[in-house]
Amino acid sequence: MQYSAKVMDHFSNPRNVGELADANGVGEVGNPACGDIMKMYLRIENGVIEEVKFKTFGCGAAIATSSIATEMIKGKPIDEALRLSNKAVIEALDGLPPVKIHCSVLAEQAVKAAISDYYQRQGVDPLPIVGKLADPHACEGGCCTG
Amino acid sequence: MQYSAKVMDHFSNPRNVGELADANGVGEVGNPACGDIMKMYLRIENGVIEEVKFKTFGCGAAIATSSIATEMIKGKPIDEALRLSNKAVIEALDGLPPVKIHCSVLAEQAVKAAISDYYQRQGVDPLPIVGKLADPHACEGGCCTG
Amino acid sequence: MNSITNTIYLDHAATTPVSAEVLSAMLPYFCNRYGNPSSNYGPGQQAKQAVEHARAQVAAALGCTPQEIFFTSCGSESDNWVIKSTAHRLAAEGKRHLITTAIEHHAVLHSMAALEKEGFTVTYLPVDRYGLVTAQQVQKALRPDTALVTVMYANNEIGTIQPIAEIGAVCQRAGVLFHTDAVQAVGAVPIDVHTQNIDALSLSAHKFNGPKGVGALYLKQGTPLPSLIDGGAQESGRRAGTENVAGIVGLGAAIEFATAQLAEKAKKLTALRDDVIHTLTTALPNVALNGHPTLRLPNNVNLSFEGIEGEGMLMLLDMRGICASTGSACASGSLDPSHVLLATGLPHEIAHGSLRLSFGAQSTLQEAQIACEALLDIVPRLRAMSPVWGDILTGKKASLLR
Amino acid sequence: MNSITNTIYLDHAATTPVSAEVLSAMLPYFCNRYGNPSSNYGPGQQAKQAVEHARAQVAAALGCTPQEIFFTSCGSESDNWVIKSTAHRLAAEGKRHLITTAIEHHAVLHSMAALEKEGFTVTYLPVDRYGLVTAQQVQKALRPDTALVTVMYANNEIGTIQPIAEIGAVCQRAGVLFHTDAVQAVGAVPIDVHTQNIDALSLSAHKFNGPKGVGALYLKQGTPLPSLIDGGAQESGRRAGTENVAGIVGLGAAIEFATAQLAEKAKKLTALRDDVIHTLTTALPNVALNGHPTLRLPNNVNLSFEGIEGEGMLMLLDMRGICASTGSACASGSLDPSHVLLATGLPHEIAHGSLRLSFGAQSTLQEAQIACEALLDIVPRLRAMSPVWGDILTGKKASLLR
Ligand SMILES: Cc1ncc(COP(=O)(O)O)c(C=O)c1O
Ligand SMILES: Cc1ncc(COP(=O)(O)O)c(C=O)c1O
Repeated sequence: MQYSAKVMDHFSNPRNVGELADANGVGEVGNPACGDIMKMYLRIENGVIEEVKFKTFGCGAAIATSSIATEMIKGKPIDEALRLSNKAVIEALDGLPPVKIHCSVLAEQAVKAAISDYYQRQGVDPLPIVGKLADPHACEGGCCTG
Repeated sequence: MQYSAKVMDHFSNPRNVGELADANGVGEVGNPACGDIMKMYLRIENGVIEEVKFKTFGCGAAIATSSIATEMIKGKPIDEALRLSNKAVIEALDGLPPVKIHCSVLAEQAVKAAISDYYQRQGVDPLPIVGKLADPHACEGGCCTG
Repeated sequence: MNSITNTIYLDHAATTPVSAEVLSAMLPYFCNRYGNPSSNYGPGQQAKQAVEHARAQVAAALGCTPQEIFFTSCGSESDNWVIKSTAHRLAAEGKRHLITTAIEHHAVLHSMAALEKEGFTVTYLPVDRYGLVTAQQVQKALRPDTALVTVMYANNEIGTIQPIAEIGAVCQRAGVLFHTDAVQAVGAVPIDVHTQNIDALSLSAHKFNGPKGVGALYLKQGTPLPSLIDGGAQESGRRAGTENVAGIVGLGAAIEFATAQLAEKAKKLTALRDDVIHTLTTALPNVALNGHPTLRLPNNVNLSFEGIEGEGMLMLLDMRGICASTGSACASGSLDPSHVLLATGLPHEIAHGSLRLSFGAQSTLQEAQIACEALLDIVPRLRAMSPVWGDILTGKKASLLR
Repeated sequence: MNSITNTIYLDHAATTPVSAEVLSAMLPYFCNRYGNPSSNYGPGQQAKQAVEHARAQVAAALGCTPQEIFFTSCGSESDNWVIKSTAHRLAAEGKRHLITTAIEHHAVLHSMAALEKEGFTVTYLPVDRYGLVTAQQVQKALRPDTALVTVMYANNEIGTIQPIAEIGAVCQRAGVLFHTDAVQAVGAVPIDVHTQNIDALSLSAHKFNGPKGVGALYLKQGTPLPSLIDGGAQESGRRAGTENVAGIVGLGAAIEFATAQLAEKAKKLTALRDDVIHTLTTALPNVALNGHPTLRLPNNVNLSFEGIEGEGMLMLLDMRGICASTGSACASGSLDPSHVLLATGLPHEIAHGSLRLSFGAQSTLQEAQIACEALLDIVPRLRAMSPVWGDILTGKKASLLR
């Protein structure tokens, strides 16, 4: 696998690993049977993502995309985090191998799933804000098989 | 082609090459279209092969078998020459490669054809003495394709 | 230490370095003795003799005659050739059924798939949790229209060794051609095609310190087999193409060396193997051995580490200069993890967490220890990041290991 | 002087020595950079890069993209693959007709024969006295059910070069796949698959100072071609088997060297060739050139010497350390002389008296002269023994030379 230096860095020194005991938005996408699962923990205050952590079971790209996604949304308002696209994740990592492109989608979906969960806990229907999410546990959307 | 030293010797220094102006028995077998033709010249006196020469168009084995066959019948009575078998030719050459075995048959046939010609010139039917010869010009009986 | 500088190479099941002795046997045939074996002059015959010498070396290693050995370009070609050509030949006699196992190499499985597309029927025998098939299973699967049985000698992923002689005996009684893909077995375990009732066998030089790009097919005397590659009269008219003389010489030298050192090498590697398995399964929780504990290639370790994924393990090992392999889909870019691991009944997520370490003749105890130490660091590190492992620790999720 | 000691090697059409530069490019890939290109760790990726570099070198030599190059084990495999797999694929569309020429290499002709046995129809285009086919002949032979046209670029025996671009244009207009066996042409004459309208092309490294046992197939982007060798995902999933990394690196290096030196080499060899032809045809009676006088490989001399047979010539040359080749049946153990010579209209006995001298990059004028001098001695010596020659001399038999 030809990973960029950026991917290797985020894989071997992932940022924001862990759980958040006081998270108010938690999203999980992927399926261990497909080889990857990303779990994202957010603490949102006043519409801003104050704290973010992740845990990922998966390949190098799964870990690296989770890591960089947490960096890209940390301290950002929700609406900006919602605009995080998989393309932006790929660019921030200086590219991904073709077979790993879908990892970036998974990271994007994980962020959106966590924000949806946040809205749900707030009693707000996330659908009009976050949009419809893909089946979070289907293997076709798996990290290595997109 | 894995030829014995004996074959190489007879091929590169063939014995009794040439024609006999005073031959009284001449036999030709083979077919240039099949890649080989052997012509044997005999001078027979008092039932003995006093002189023998050959000319051969053909591969290394064709030349070597002709050469050794002339050596083996030179100075011999006709009946002994008629008993010259292709096996004896092969043995005298310390063997032949499998695909070249038929060359020895061609040499045997050339001797017989020359003796038949001798009898014919004497007004004697060669058939009861020499036996029936194979079609002397068929390619199936060719030197390299036996 | 291996000759890939600063590397601990523990992926000998994927490929092996050419040994110095083998390379020196090959070297004259590139620039000096470069004659074409089909040529009648001296240099051609010299090349032919080298090829025939190698053929005799291969025959000696397998217990057959040199006339029963046909050189090919790789193990995959040998597999394709014997399977497809036998199927096509016997289809004319109405035999359109083939038997194999679920854990074969893709060279076999994809040949079967190609034949299925053509209308052939294939029985894929299931394996037990250790990856074993039995002669009884083969016996039961045989039909009057069975053209071929092919069962691999030893599995490339989990190292399980099949009861080849028994399966061969069943086929022999039924009069059905028995082929074995012995690509992982040759040079690793003793083979005798006669006592083991083997009619055809595939091997590949690069698995036992020979060069890549050369293999062989053993085919029992008198077995008809149409060519896969038609053309010149090379290999008794059965496999065309100017002979890869240097490669063939390398194959011959490599098989001779491997067979000569076989017992000694197997003893050393078995100890190394069992040591590594013991170290890792005792030092780490939720680790399980894949494949059979004893009916197993001496050089093969295959473990599943619950809660983590294989590609990540490989990458962290690679950063420390350690080369290994995994059955995870993520490392191969395919949808599913190893078909072999799944066939042994492993759940997908456990299969994704598998790691194969395969040792070679030159592997040392020190290398094995360095690899174990690395894993004792890497596995907990990846587990600490894994939500799956977290759930298992907290009891939210049950362990799937057996 | 060539590196087969004391040998004047004039059989480069049969095979060539690996050049020192090519061998040194290959050497690291046996014992050091031995990784499997399918492996994700460093040494594997290093091997993969080497393979991809070689692919780019081959593509540059042919004027195509690297994605259009697939490595195989030899020219014969490339020929078999494209011919058989195209035929089988298009048979499903009702296309069961193939077009080729009477003078192809056996890798093509025997592939065709195998397909004929399966019920395919093959048109074998006749050639003229020089061994040429025309685009018009191809045009006329095309049918609505034609699946493939394959015409060799340059003939291995008589060196005749075909009008490839014109034939390609005819096929392109008809929408029929055009393949050319360029095993003898690559590294000898300039090739550009685009301007020459070539859809598929076979080549083999050992014909241009690369190693034996490695070849390639160029296949135009977007052309479907089922695998001949199924299995792993190597070569974009089209040709299985662990890559012959050292061999592929050698192929890449060899084609780059050969292409770089092509014009210079062709000039030198053409002069050498024409010199030898002139010397032998003027100094000896009843000698005729086979193949085309100018549309001919720069390194190929093929002459018929009336009244004598080729194997004897070869043996006497071999005794002097000179390696050459003949179209005589006696040297190959087959019933008939070269099908190529017969197809040009040569009578059997003239074909039996043919001799091929094929020069290489390292051949010298001195070597050519020694060979000519040898023949000026050998030919009369064999003629003196030949009853056929005697009959021609005395007028009892007419000369069959044209
Ligand atoms: C024209 C031609 N095609 C095909 C081949 C076959 O190549 P290989 O021997 O590499 O299979 C050869 C040489 O043997 C050849 O000259
Ligand atoms: C069991 C088995 N069969 C077949 C093969 C294919 O061998 P090769 O890569 O030489 O074609 C391999 C290795 O790749 C293997 O392990």
